[in-house]
Amino acid sequence: MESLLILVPLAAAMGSFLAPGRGIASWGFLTSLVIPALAAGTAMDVYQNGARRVSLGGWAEPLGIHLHMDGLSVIFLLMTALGGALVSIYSAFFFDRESARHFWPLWLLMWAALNSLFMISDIFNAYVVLELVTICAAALAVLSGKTESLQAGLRYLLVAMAGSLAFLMGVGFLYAETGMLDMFMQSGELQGGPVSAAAFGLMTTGLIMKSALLPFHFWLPPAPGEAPAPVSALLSALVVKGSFFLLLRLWVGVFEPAGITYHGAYFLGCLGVLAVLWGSYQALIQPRLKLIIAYSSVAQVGYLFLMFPLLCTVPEAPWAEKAWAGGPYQAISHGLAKAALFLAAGNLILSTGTDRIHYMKNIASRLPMTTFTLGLAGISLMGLPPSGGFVAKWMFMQAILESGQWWWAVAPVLGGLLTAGYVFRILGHAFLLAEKEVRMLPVPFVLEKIPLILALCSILIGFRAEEVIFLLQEHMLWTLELEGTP
Amino acid sequence: MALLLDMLVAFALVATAWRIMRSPGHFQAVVLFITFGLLLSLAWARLHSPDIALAEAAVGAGLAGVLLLDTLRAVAPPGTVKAGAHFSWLLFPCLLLAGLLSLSIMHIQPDIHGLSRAVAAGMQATSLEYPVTAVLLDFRGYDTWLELGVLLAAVLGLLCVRRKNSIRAPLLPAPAEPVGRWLISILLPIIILVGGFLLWLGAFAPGGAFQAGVVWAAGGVLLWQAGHPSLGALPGSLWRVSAVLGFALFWVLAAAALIRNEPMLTHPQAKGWILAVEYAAALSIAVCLTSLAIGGQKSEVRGQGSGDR
Amino acid sequence: MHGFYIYAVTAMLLFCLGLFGLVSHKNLLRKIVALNVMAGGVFLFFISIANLDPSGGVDPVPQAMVLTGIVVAISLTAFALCLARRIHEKTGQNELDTSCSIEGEDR
Amino acid sequence: MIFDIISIILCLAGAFFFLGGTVGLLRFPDNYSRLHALTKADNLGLGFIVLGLMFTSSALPEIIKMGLIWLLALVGSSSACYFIGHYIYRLPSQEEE
Repeated sequence: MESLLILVPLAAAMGSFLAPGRGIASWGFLTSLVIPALAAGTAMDVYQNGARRVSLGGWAEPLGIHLHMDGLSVIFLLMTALGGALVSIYSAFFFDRESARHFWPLWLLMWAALNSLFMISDIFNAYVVLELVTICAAALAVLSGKTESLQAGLRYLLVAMAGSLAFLMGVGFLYAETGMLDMFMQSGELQGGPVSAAAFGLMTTGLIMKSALLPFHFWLPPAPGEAPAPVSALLSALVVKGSFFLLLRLWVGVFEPAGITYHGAYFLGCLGVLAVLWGSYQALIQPRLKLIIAYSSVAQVGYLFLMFPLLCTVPEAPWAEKAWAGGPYQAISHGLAKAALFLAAGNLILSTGTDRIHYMKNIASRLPMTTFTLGLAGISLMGLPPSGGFVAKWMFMQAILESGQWWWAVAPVLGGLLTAGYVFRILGHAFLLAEKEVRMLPVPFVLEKIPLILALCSILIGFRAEEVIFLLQEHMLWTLELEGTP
Repeated sequence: MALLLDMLVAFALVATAWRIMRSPGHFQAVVLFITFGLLLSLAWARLHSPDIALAEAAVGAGLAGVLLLDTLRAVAPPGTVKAGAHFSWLLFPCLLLAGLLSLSIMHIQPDIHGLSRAVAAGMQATSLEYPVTAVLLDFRGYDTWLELGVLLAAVLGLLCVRRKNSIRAPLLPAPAEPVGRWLISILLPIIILVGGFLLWLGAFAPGGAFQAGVVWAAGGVLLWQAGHPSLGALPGSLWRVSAVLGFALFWVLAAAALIRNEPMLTHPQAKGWILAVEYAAALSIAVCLTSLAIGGQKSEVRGQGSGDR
Repeated sequence: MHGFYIYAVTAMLLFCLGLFGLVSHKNLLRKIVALNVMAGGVFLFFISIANLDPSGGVDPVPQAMVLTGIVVAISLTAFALCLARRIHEKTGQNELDTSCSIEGEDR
Repeated sequence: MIFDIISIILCLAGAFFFLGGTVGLLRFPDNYSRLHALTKADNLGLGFIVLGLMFTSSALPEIIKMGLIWLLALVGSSSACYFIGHYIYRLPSQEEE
């Protein structure tokens, strides 16, 4: 089952590369039918039987590479499957033939790489997979061929390459300290001395460069801001989460047991708060819808980093469970909402030819479904009940209050207000009456529906909180158990 | 004596790197980078890693050099370049970082066994006889598979940037000088032979798919430089198949294991299987690297230049 | 043993010099070259660790990792160069737009 | 024993020629003579070293391979020399670096 999550998109990628004819989109279409089923199957398996590992090539630890599935990976796999499938269906109707030829092989390769990343267990394999994601993402970002997108793509590529090299250097230090490459075996092997600290610093820096946390956020807004709508959705919703996922895995699984995360965790928390405030503020003043959405990603990624001070400062903290549930919840609801927003923005561009916010007047009556989508996704971003975003922020707030680190509450409270500000700014323009009639083209039916479904999903996952939290706790038990047996 | 040699190599590496960063001319920097690649392969040889020395000499100094020089010629005609370096003060934080990292190196325990014992144990069970090849193709075959994926993705990205559907490099005029033709007529057969030799060697000695692929790729670039249509002349479909072949065979290997209800990528330990994958991988690496080297060209034929630099 | 320290420290110096080149140059080609120097440093560190093996041999796993890393590095380099060249064709510049450049905000 | 001494002498001779070639590269006034120093002296130096190393080896395939390497280096450097010379010759004005 889990191997098929990698094999199917790879087969489709090769198929679309070898047979780039008229029916190229059917490769992606078929994949997007199969993958959610597979991801759901894997999720059910983990839900019922707990975490498990698969050895690739049949070589046991520590020699071979393994795939590792637990609650955390399943949550991210489900998000990728759902978001990826819906964006794929949208793309099947969106791209012209020439672009489709380039889009499908790259996206399908990236999909396989993302699935592989969320089941990662071997840290060098993580490097290779990250690079595969990077190169596909950079190539997708330049798909439109415009100068701005080329520059944005190259900027992303350079940052990501530097980040990967820092990460790889960290892999070297970890290998020198533990003599192993499997992160679940390394857990508890680190001595916490200077070698561990070097690995810790290098890997963290590398990964926050790739997940666009504040000082390294500069590549994020332009890259999705200039790309075609489905690509923006994929970059902002999925790619950024990949490196965040790896960072979370390493911190909680490897570095926290070594007791070297204390100061780093506060530092990352501060960066996260700054990212929330700065990203939201930037989103408030942008003149273009896509840039607003892209800057909002900087802010929403910032929330994720609140997890670290709550999880990695006090060992066995009673509030850790809530913080642990909040982060993935934030990741998944933001992923779906952001994909919905970018696709809706794409529809707007299809219809009016621009995404400048001043030209958006009166779209509420002309494109009601798109406006509704913007509103729904906005609700999830703001964190209003009963959306997924609300559950995430609720969990975070509870953990923050329990931990007594009240200062972190600045981010959800102020960030939520600022988010409300930019969401209402978008909607406000949408409901204004235009002085003179702007010509709008009709948007195809499917293209209007897909973002709506995504936005609905990001709201509806708020109702399935119990199962998600159960899955995530499953993971926590598993790490503890592994720590106990040296 | 050996220590002196190591220190000399190390010093040369650092000095070259420093000159690469600070030299005002781009051309100088690129040539120094090629030198840097050669020095690195000297370091690999000193560190008992002939495989990497081979690969580095071919890629770091060879292919990367060709790519960089070619790009330099396209973006900056000679004589127009001078680079001011900005932010020179950043050197101090960088050196500080180097110092910190070096300090933590001093704490690395020299008695940590890496995975070498695990590999030695695994060698009993695999059909390959040379450890590095066994790690690449068998124990950590998944890495190699995805590495072929990265290579393929780079080619796809290149096509995407160039808006092409297959590699159609512009035809260069054949070199007018007899020396060029003579050189190519000598080198090509040797390149094909050396590549094949390395591939065959990989099963039990330093060498293997990657080194062979790189050497063949060098041959492809040479052919193109000589004005031979080489890859561009391949029909699009054939080019696609050969670029994806290694990756596809790995996929077959992975999927076949699933059918037998074994973990992905498990394969019967018969030499035929793994060698087929290795040969296909060498071919794909050669085709992809050649495509990367010559496919970045603009579609129309360049004005002049006869392949001599 | 001494060999290990010599090459490992060299590796760190190369990594940091490459980093310096990456942030101090505006020219894209130079940035890409600097990234490759950084990669050389990382690979050198891996192989110096491989030579630490107490059994006296050389650990094959880091060697295999470096071989993989070299392919990945050249793929990314080739793609980055292609992008840089395309940007030059479109804008005539060898630098990224300075309004939001890497140097501008990388502190 | 005697082979070792021969080998050392040959390698030293090779090193001497390399040194000469490098000094020539640095000191000669114009491009052509620099090129001349670089290719001739260095090829000779390499030849001596290869010959010296041949004396230390007992396996025939190794000796043959070393000989082939020298031949290849000769082919490579002489063609490179030709190309560089050709390029300098076609440069519009003679410049001193």
